[in-house]
Amino acid sequence: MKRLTLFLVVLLGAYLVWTTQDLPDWGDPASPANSYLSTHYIKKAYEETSVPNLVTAVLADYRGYDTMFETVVVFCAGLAVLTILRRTKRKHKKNVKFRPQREGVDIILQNAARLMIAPMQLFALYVIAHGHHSPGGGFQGGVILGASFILLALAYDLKSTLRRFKENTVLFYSGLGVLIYAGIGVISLVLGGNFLAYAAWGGLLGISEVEAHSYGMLGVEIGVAFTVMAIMFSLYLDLASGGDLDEGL
Amino acid sequence: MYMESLISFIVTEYNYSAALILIMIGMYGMIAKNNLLKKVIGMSIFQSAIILFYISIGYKGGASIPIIKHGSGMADHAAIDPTLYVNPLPHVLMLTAIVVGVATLGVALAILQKIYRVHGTIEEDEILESLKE
Amino acid sequence: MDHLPFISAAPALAILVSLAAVPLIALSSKIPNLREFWTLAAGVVKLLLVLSMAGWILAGNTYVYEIWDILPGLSLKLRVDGFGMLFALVASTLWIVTSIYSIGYMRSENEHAQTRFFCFFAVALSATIGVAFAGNLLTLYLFYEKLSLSTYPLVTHHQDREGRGGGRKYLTYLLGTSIGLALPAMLITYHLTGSLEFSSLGVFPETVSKSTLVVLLLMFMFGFSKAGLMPFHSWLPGAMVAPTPVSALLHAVAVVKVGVFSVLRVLTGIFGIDLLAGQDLNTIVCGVAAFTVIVSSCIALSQDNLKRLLAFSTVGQLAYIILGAGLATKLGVTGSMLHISMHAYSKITLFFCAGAIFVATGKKYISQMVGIGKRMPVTMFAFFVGSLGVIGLPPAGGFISKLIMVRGALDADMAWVLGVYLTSSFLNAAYFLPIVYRAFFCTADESMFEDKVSEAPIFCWLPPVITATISVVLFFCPWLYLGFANVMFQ
Amino acid sequence: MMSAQAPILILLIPLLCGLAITLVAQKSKNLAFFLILIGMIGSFSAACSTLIQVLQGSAPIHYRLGGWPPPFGIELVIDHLNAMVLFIVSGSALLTAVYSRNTVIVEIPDRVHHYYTLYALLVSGLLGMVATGDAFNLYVLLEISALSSYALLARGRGLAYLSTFKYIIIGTIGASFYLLGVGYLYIKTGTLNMADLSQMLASPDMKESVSIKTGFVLIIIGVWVKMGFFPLHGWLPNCYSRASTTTSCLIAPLMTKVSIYVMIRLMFSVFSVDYVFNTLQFQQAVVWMACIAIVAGSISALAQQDLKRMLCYIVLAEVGYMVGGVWLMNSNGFAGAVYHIMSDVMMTLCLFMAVGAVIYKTGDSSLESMRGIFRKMPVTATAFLIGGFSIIGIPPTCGFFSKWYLITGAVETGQYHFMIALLFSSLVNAVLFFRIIEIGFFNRFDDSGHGIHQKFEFSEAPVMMLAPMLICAASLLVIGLYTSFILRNIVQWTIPAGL
Amino acid sequence: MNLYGSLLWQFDLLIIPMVIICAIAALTIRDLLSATVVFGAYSFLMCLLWTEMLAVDVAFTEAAVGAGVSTILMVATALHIKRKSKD
Repeated sequence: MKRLTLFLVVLLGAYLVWTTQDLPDWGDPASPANSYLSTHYIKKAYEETSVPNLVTAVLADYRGYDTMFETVVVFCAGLAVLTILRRTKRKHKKNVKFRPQREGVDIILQNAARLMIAPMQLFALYVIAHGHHSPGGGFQGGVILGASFILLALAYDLKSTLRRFKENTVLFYSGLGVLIYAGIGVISLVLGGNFLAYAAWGGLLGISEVEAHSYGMLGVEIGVAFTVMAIMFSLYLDLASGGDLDEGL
Repeated sequence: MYMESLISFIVTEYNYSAALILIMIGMYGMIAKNNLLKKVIGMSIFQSAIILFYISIGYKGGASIPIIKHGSGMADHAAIDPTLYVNPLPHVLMLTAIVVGVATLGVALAILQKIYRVHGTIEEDEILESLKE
Repeated sequence: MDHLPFISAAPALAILVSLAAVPLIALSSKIPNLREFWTLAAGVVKLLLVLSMAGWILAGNTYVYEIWDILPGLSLKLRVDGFGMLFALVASTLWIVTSIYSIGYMRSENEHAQTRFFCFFAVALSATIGVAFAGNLLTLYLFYEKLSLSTYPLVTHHQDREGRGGGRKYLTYLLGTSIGLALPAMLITYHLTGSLEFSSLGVFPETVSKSTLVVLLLMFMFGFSKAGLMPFHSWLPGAMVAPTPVSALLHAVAVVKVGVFSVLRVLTGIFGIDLLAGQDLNTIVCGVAAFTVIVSSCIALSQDNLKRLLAFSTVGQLAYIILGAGLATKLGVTGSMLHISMHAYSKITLFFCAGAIFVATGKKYISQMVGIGKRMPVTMFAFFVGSLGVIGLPPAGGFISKLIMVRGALDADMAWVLGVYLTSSFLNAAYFLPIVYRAFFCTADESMFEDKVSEAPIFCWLPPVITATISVVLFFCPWLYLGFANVMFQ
Repeated sequence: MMSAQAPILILLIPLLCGLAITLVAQKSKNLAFFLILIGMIGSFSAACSTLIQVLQGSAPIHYRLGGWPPPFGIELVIDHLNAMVLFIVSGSALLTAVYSRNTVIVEIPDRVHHYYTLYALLVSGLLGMVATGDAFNLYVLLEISALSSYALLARGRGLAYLSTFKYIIIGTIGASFYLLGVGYLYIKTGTLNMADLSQMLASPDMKESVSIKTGFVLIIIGVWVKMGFFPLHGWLPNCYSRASTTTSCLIAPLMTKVSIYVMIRLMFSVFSVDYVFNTLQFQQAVVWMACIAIVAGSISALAQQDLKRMLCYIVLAEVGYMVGGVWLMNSNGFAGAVYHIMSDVMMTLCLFMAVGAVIYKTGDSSLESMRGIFRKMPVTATAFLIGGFSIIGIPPTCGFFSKWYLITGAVETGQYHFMIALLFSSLVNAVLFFRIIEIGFFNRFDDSGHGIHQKFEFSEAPVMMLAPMLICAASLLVIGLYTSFILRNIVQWTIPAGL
Repeated sequence: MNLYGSLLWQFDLLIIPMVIICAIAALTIRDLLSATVVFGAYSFLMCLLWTEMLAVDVAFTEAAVGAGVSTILMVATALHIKRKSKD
């Protein structure tokens, strides 16, 4: 079976590698992929949205619909893990044989974590807010935020972390993030534009349409950050404790 | 002559080939590995290899990162030379793909833990053995 | 036909009447008398509706009604012509008679689930009339399938192991052949001709090769396996597990005649008799039918169970009808149409009698019926008349139709078919007459019945008397049915 | 104004309702049910409005998301084909939502609100897949529906986790193949918009390109994995048959049919008839594969002792019908396949609902659980019967007419093996369903072979389960009777030029 | 021969074999915890590769998600189950 799979995979791989000769040269600026849509984005995006980070502009505006569903994917994964793994009754506890044991309290680790968490969160906020001008944005910032809570849970323990950031609050934030994103879209719809057409916000906020794009993107990035932060933490919660939120790693 | 074209092929397309080789490694892991966690690792390799493929599409020789230089000295609405910046579109697409990847990974791991709890093992053959009894 | 078709909803109403009776029957399940009143009322209304169209049909008109535009270029359509009228009239008169009979039978046997029985009975009848009035092959197929399904609960009415086996066989044969053979044949025909309308000239263009025609012909003949052509006949004896009224109506009239009717429709309306004769396809039809006639009659000779004997006799008579149509002459086809009605009246009489005997004595086997004629003279006399009709002896209507078919065979210069006809009639006589003989003429000690055995309830013996009378009347004045058959060739 | 926004509302309303369930309905199961109902009704009415708009106008509806013009932004394109699929998907999701009232509380008592959120996300993912006009956006929505279906399927019966894990692995391979294929297209054309792609791909040198061909094959294989087309079907029966009742009602009819839609969309809206059938030479091979799928699916269904597994194998055979119909390369086969999408959603839904009701009442899904069903649960039995007739293809249920067109298509192109496969499957289905009907109709026998007419308790499923089931059953007849209307007004417009 | 090689294509040639080696190692190491850690290294190398191809946003995300959170999730799972794998 394994041999056969190997053979087939090698065969398929060889064929696919062979087909690459038909592809444009790597790094060719004139290749179709690099010239058609891409040129338009590079030339126009800054002008149309006043966001210099082209990735953010395309991500949150031109293809903002994709990104909304990307956030929904994250949200969905969090709920999925919760639905699959989360237990409230602890009747199965005996079955968990290889439960990691926490031995004592590591003071160095805890203090280091305490020192690091605040700068981490600050940096995360910077990443979210400065995503228009530098690499970063809602996803990256959200993941870092989530990671800061994970760090807290790793250094201390799950229960004390949960006291600060309750499971229901986590879920609330995850839903809220998507709701912010979709809500911005719905409001632009109510304001007479199409779904996610930030330009419609211009009149409401008293700014030009181009600026409205920029603000709209900031709004949705914040929404993304909420969801990603909450879900990253929630994934850790469930997977690390095996679903009973009793004890982490 | 033949050799030269081969070398040219390798040099110009090696990045795509690397991505495709990684895809095949990942796929082999997903199909042939017996341990379910190994399958999951194979799945992640598979997905990030596809991301590599896309990122390779977007690369442009001699260009810079896709953030428009602006502010002092640069006129806001001066014509922007597209050759100066790499293609942002594949990056956008792949941000989505990364997120999809981690989402799938999370769900797969959750189910894996559940399987372990029910069957006491994550070796596929042992699970199938235990089902026969 | 010179006359324009007459557009009217009457045929659709005739189909709907018995369907409309279904909820009424179901709702009055607690009051048996009311329930049976609905059944009878629907039957009478249906008969009146059918009769109301008779005059126009005899004058050479047709009724056309498009029910529903179901596929682009192909609609559900009703069309009443002479042949359809003939069959509808037979079915609707016999429904009333059978309803009376089944009331008597079901009550005296104290059967369970009588409401279900009468409901599906009504559905089956509406499907039968639907087949009779179908205006194209698609409509015919639709009602044909409806009939197969609605009779399943009737065949398996007893819900016992025997019923399950019989029902299984019944559906396997009927659905298997209709989906596996008739449906693709219909689709290929549609593909070749672009039409499924019946036309006396046939629908196939001359470009279609003979081998294709032969394959299609066989697919149609065996596909409508309700006609019971061998080797697709064995569902019929199997389905005799049903209560007798079901066997009587369905296996003398509705189900099997629907099969024969469908085959005849295809032969005359899709292929057209000119094509059959011209391309020499009629030899194939006749060959298959003749084989079935002879073999089934021989099997019938060896049967002891009266209902199974009647079943094999039915198989033979059905093939007989198809044989007539296979002659592809005007007389042959007329005779076979006529024989549908003649055989229906005779055969239903026989089934009614078998049921009456069962009700009165509980006997199923011929060997146990010695001397029964003295105890149940009325029933057995009706049986005698019925068997005369099947054999084709005067004074029963069967004589007339057989006579016309024989003349058709002479017309077609197919002398061997004549031989088949005569042989078959002899065989029919050979298995029917001994029963009658032994029922009446036996010594007192041979008689297997004691004095207290008497006639079955009136609901059971009156219907066979009525149908036997009709059978005799048809011998003297077959003009109505003959008129319907003749209209087809004007 | 609202009608102009209807295309986005179709999937936005379920999405928002799903979120609302997570946010406000943590405690109340009734509120969660109420919200999901609102979401599905909203989605369905938006789909109706879109369908009416499409039927009235002749041109497809384009909806620009974010207001960006098409190749740069994402757009929703709604023509006759996906208006019909949207209508049927949102309609059946609504019916299933009503149906789920009783089952979810029994089967997933602890996570009702999460279940409903995932339900809403799945539905909006499916609807989004159907509505979108962008190749990459399709991938994202594919993953949403996949992820939520993983979670829904995992909360099933028995070994659901194991089969769901397999589904994750196989499903990811499928989705990744699709993504890779889109990558191949993007690298050669530089665009992701479907309409734009099809213009680019029409040029002659694209037709000869090896990488475009590879891209096409990868995409098609990816979609085939998702629909469980032979020989990539191994995961489907285990996964769907072990799912909980509501989940299988939702996923089994919709997932495969939406994948079929995606296949049609990609084959004819991104690539062209000429490219798929003339440049590539797979047509014969795919029809043969469809035949094998039909035959293998039917025979495997015959071997099953579990009702749900049996239905799953029937679903596999039906996938073969539709793939074969599309690949027959003529307009009748195509029309049959498109019509069958509609009818098959309704008939599988009807059957799964009926079986779900039996499981709900008896707790058992073996064939024997149907014993005495005609007396115990006459309404359920009737719905099951109609669904079964439709699968067999008995007129006037819609199954007959789709078969009619598929067979006509097969006859016209002379591919008689496909006709024989279809007829064979009809016959096997007839055996399957009459075997069950027999079990349901006959009682236990006593020693002499007579039926024991014991008094059954009249124990029908709750109204909330019966009503959607009956609507489904009725719709089978209605769709069947309105075949002509549907073909003239919808299906006829979907037939791609040149077929 | 037209070379559009990247700024640091020698660097590229160095990382790609390492990525492939890491991928194979992650699949073949029998200790699951080690395998997940090697997989984390794979993600990180991948992230380097993307940075070098100027996909900064993607690399940033991969560094946080792939090398960070994914690895933690895998380690968490690996600790919950039997660590030894048969292949």
